[in-house]
Amino acid sequence: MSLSPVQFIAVPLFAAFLIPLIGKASKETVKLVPGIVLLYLSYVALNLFPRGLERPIVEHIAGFNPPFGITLYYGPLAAFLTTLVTLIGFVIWLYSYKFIIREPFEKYYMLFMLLITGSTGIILTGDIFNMFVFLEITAIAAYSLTAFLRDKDGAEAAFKYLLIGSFSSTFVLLAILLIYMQTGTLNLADIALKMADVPITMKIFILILFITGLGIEAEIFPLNGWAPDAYSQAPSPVGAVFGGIVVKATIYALMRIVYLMFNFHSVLHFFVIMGVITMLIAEMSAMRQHQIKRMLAFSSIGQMGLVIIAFGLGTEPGVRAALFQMFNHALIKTLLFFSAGYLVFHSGSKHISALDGLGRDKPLTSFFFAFGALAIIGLPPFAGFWSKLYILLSVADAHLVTVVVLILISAVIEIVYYLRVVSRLYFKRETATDVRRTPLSGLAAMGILAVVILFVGLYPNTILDWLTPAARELMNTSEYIRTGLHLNSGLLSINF
Amino acid sequence: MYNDKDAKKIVDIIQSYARKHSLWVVAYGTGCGAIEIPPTMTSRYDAERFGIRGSATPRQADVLLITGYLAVKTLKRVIRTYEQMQAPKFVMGFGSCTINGGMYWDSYNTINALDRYLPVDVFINGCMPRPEAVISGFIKLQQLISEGKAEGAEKYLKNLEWYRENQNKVIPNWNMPDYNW
Amino acid sequence: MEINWSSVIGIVATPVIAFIVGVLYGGAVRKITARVQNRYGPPITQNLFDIIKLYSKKTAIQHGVMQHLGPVFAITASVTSLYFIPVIKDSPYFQNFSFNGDLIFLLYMMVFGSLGMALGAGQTGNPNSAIGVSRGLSQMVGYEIPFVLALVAIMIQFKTTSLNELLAVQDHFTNWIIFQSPLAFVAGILAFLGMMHYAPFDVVIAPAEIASGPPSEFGGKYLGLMMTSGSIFAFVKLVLFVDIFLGGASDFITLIIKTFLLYMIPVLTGIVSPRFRTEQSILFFWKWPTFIGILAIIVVVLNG
Amino acid sequence: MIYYAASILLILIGMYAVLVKKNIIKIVIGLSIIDSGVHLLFIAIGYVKDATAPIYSRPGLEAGQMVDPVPQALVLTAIVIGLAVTAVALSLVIRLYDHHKTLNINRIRKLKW
Amino acid sequence: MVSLTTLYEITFGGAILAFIAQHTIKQLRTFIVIVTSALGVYIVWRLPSQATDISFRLGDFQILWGVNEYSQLFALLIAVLGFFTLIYSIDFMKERERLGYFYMNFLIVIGGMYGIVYSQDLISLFFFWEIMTWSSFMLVIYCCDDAQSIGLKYFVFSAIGAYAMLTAIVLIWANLETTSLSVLFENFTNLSSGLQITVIVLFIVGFGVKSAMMPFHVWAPDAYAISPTPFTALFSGALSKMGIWGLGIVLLKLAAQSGFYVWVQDIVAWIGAITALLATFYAIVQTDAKKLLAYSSIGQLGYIIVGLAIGTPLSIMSALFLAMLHGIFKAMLFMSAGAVFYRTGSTDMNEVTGLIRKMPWTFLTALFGIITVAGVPPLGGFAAKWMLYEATIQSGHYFLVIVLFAASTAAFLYLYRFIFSLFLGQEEKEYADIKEAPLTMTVPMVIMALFTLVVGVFPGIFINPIGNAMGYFGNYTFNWDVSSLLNEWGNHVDMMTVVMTIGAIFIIAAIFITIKNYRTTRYVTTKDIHTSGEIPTENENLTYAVDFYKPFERAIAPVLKRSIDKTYNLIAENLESAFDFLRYVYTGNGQTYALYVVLFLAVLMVFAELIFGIQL
Repeated sequence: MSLSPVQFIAVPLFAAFLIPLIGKASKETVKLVPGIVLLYLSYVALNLFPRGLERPIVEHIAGFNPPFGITLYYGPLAAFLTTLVTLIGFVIWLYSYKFIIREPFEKYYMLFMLLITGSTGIILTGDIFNMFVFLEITAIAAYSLTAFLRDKDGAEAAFKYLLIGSFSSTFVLLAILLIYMQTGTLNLADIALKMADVPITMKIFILILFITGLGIEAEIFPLNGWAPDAYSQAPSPVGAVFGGIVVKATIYALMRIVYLMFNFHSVLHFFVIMGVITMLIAEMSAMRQHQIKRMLAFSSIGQMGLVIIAFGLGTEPGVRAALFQMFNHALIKTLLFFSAGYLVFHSGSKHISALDGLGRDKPLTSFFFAFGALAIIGLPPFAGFWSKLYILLSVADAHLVTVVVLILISAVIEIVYYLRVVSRLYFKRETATDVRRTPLSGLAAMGILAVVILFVGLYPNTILDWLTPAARELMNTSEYIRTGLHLNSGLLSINF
Repeated sequence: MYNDKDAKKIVDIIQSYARKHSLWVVAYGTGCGAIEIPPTMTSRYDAERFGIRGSATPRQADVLLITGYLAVKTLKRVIRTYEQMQAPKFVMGFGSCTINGGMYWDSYNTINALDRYLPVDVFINGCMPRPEAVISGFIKLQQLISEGKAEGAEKYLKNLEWYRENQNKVIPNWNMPDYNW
Repeated sequence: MEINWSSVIGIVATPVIAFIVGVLYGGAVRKITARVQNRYGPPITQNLFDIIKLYSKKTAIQHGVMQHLGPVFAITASVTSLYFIPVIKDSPYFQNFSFNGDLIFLLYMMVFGSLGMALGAGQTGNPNSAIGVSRGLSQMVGYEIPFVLALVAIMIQFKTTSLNELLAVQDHFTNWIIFQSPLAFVAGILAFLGMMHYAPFDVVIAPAEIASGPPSEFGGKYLGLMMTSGSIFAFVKLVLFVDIFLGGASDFITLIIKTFLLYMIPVLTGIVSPRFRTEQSILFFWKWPTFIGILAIIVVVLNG
Repeated sequence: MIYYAASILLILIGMYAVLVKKNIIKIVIGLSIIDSGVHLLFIAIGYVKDATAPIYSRPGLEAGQMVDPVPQALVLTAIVIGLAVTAVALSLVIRLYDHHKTLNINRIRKLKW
Repeated sequence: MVSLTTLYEITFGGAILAFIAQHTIKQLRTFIVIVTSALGVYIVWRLPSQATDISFRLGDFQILWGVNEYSQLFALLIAVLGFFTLIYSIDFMKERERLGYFYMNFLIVIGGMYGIVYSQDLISLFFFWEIMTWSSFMLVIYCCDDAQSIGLKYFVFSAIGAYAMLTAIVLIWANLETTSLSVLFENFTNLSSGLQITVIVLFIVGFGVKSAMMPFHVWAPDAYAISPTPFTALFSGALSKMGIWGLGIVLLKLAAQSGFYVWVQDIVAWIGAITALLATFYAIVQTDAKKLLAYSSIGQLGYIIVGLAIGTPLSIMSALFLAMLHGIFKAMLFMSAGAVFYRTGSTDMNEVTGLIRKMPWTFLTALFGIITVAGVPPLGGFAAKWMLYEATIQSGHYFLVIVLFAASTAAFLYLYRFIFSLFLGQEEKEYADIKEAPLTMTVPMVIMALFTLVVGVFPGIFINPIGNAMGYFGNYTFNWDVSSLLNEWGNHVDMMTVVMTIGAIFIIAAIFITIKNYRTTRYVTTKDIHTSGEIPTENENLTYAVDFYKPFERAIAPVLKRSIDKTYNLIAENLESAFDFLRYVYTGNGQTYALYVVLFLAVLMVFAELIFGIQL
């Protein structure tokens, strides 16, 4: 079987529906399936990666030529993001292996595979309606996973998530509808080409719908009310999935659409401003949280604000920095959610105050939390340092010194609340000891992430070399349209 | 010509002259006699012209001036003060009380004769002795010093056991530190 | 190596002279104080007798090595400072090492003794000593400020920090710094009152309050060495002020006259004064003397 | 045109329900109504007056005489998704009722700040 | 073959190895640590002759590491202090837990500092700077519960400083497209003057935080006091010097090129002087010995800042001289306080007294330390102070010198209190069984103490390398004798004569007082003192240590009353309440969130024209 980007969607989808069936036969096997699938996907991703970097792979489903058929666009950016998603997915599976032991875990794995499907789908698809479908797959899986623990708070969080998420889907659907009404096509590249003819009022209208719709999932303030609840009430690996995979995919979708269709400067400025507001309010709220996972959720929002700022710069270094930050954040926040998961598990309480002295009792888990905290604050030699530095440099290149200062202020706030937890972990008196041990799979998952974080921190070039073409791809819309539609470059002229 | 003994003699003469003319007094103003010390020191009688000067601490003092009766309790302090002084050191009893108990001769709580407890070099009698008497007492002490007869400190050392015995007799709770000289 | 005999004589003779003059001044002060108080007073040599008596004490006690060395520190500071001051202007005998040091060095050297004494006093464990040291050091912060202001004013006026060069400037009666820079002199002399520890700035010793302050536990040879050092140190301070403000002295007679007159200022102030509390004296120094010192610098800067 | 108006009206009614009603079941109903409105809008876009279904049911039928098939295809998907969401929502409502013994959304706000 | 990479590899590798060893073979841990730091000393010593610059690309940046005389000066200080403090820590930390953690972070701090001084570009500077910051934070919070908020304060201030620096770096990158220091120096004048002053101020803030400059000093006393003593010695001795290192570069290489130099000089010099004065005042009223030393550190750093700011050759010399010397004597003092802590379990000056007979070597170190700090001849501190005053006066900062003098005089107060309270005074029954600190602690202390004496006699052994290091800033020549000090007016102090005189008189006087009445001089305990005849019992404590400088406190009460620390706390509290208020946005009601969404949409729709700036 030759490797193709389709497998990123097809294999997990297939696996997702296979899982309940296997579950009938053997419960234990179910646990292995996602692992195998994700391992395979990682293999595919790593194999396809060089090809994607070299020349974008455009797949046409069902043989229709663009703009009519459904296309998959596997360029450097998609290559990068799918690799990220599959790798993070694998690590999350590894972690879940011992963490999700409560029934019905086959459903958990099914939904998890659906999330992977949805996310890779969002990243790969070249068709806007498909994007919506994948968004919805992701969302439904996410609602269910949020309520997975079947407790009071989980249901509440899931319901809020669903409420807001429905708005999101409505708006996105409306926007797609309007696009279709105006351009008569659903292919992204084709839309981009035809967007020039759309009246400006309608364009803005569509843009606003997109911003609102996707902004909900991308956690832009004030649309992010669901996020802290969902992150904190879902099982920890699910929190990691949200922070590491779902949000990344959504931001990708938003940015792809904005860069492709609404590439005017003031829109990007708007993103910068929204990013700053999101970041500041999230960090300030995070500072006053009493629950560790809620704090991590707000921190995630803050980091997303940072990513949005960098995307909003609309320069190639900015986009690259944003992608780098996405990558790092996916790794680090996953690590943090992992360790927080076990910390909560061991302390038996979601409250930060219950973590006193856990560092002595559970040294490795706490170590990974501290590691993640240092990394996400942006301290060298961890990965977070470089992405933050790059974001700052690109912001400064755009002569937005105020934004630089604001980012740094939020970083200071971040330091305060993360280090509060870290110092509690290690240096408060022990309150209770838990005889249960952190399982090896969980530690292995965290270990892998930590090693990658440290490696990237020491050798940022490895990632940056991939990011440059990816950023170029996002910036270079004409190239996307050309390859997406198999056009010759001569035919193309876009002016807004 | 030059003789070691002579040199020593010269040094001795200088030393005793200096000692004689520099008497630093730590005045233990126990009884009513303390009132006589200020006029002695100030402009009316001006004891400073003889090199007599008040001293703040026993470490620096040469003369322990006990001005009046000594209760048993104060005796202990006096002994400690005396023992903290550096040799050569002199004790002056001031007033009848230090000689024979004076008007307190039959008190249950005062000692009668100071020289049973400390080696007194000069007694000044009277109740109260006037400043003139005090000064004459000092002059007597100076005479004794220049004659080399004011050897109270050595006497005390030599007869320490006897003094201690007497002291212990009246002082019930003897918790003074041991001295190793 | 060729031995410069004149400097050897100087090195030997200077401390002796300083000691004798200092001791006699001390006696004179007692005499004058007595006369002011309508007393006859002790003989002028009284301090000498006291010192000899202290040395001739047969026993001594010490509480530890720092108490043992405290007076040594003090005498080291006094004599070293003495060696670095030109006692007699242009004399081959009494300039000693004054070419190898300067005013700032002297400032620090003079503190050396206080610090050593303070350490010695601290070792005795007597709370009175500690209180005395606390007061002394606090008061030092008070008077050092106007003193330094005065010195800085002079240094910047004559662009030198060397005493010898300052002496060279004051070659004539009218060129004395007291006339060239009177404000600096006023600030300096007010600080001098504090430095001499006479009333109203005698809270350090404070007889009848904290025994005798830092030297409470010192007796016999230790007190003797301290008094020796104190006599020399008084002379050092006087000569320093004479050198800085009053044009120095080319012979002993002038030196004696100038230093004696200068000495009378704190002494006569002291006789008629009560005692300041520590913080009062600190704040006193930080008010008028400091203000005058600043004024002196401003005047110098404006003129220069 | 009436379809447009109707669909927008539906969306607004749905929004009103979601934003004002306190009963979570009513909120879910509101969501469904919004969905319906959007779906109707979808159909309305593709609708061509007097046109037939997009099937070559008789020869000579031109593309212009057929309604646009794409929105119809899309709306089917959207309906399915809407259904799924509603199903999840209702199951969550049941769960919430189990835990809170109330359907008032103002009382279900343990997670805040 | 030694090179910078081997230095980093050994130091960081040693850090990780030490951590691993702690959890596997405990015995190896100490060995690894000592060998690592010793190798560090060796490599740093050999570096100038052997190392070549290392340059490679990292991301978009050209990273450049190189050795110059200026860096070398600080690197040697770091290496030597690191070595001594680690030796000291062997016994000091023996009974503590989590030693792997401790030693790992310790070595990382050292490595980070090497990285800072050897980096020739801003990115690696910042990289190592942050490494140093977090690893030192880890050590600050090492000890106990109370350390947490203090550590946080330290980190927040460090972060503010570091981010100020980062902002400057980012601005430089945005405008000059370079991160290389040498290119920056060359092209600095190409920046607009507004940008120049911004960059300078940001850098000064950045480095000023680490060197505890006045408005940013509040972290220092607590952080110094609470961190484990071997680290405190390094913290105050070497880590704070990183700020000085940077300030030197900023003031003398960047600010000197700008048109604001005179202003920057004056302002920074005054800040430094006021830092020195106020820190001294605060030091006087402390009751904890380590806290006192911490404030003293702040004060001394103030002097160094003044020296750098004045910018004449003599003042730079004095600043660097003092920086090096401060590294040594403050380490000595902290170590002696630590030795006291090791034996008595406390550094509270109201409690611990009379240890001189129990811990003579520690006392000796402390004595040399305070004499050096006080700047009293014949020890090394005098040379530094002397040069600083001469330079300050001669460069026309007349009032500055008064402030410095006042601070320096007031410094006697706290120095005396430190040595008096811990070592002198009444001997306590409680401490009757105290023994001298173990050899691993006393030997480094005494070596450093003797070194201050050597520096005092031969200031040249510092002055010549510093003179070389100043070549980094321009053409300064110092051909001084090894033992003399010279100012710009031509006045000089010959330290050799001074030391000989002091030594001779001291020895003569000491011999005299010892042999006089040798047989009848007896030692008495500190209970046998003049107490007006009262006999203190064994349990009575006669030490005068509480409120030692009450009168002085009363005199400076107006100064002490106002505290910048309180202001910061107030700001922090208000900010937290503001944040609390903000997060009420998240009401927890799903409907409200939905309303936000709709409102967001509505606002965007209504103000689309305004927001997107497009004519509809």
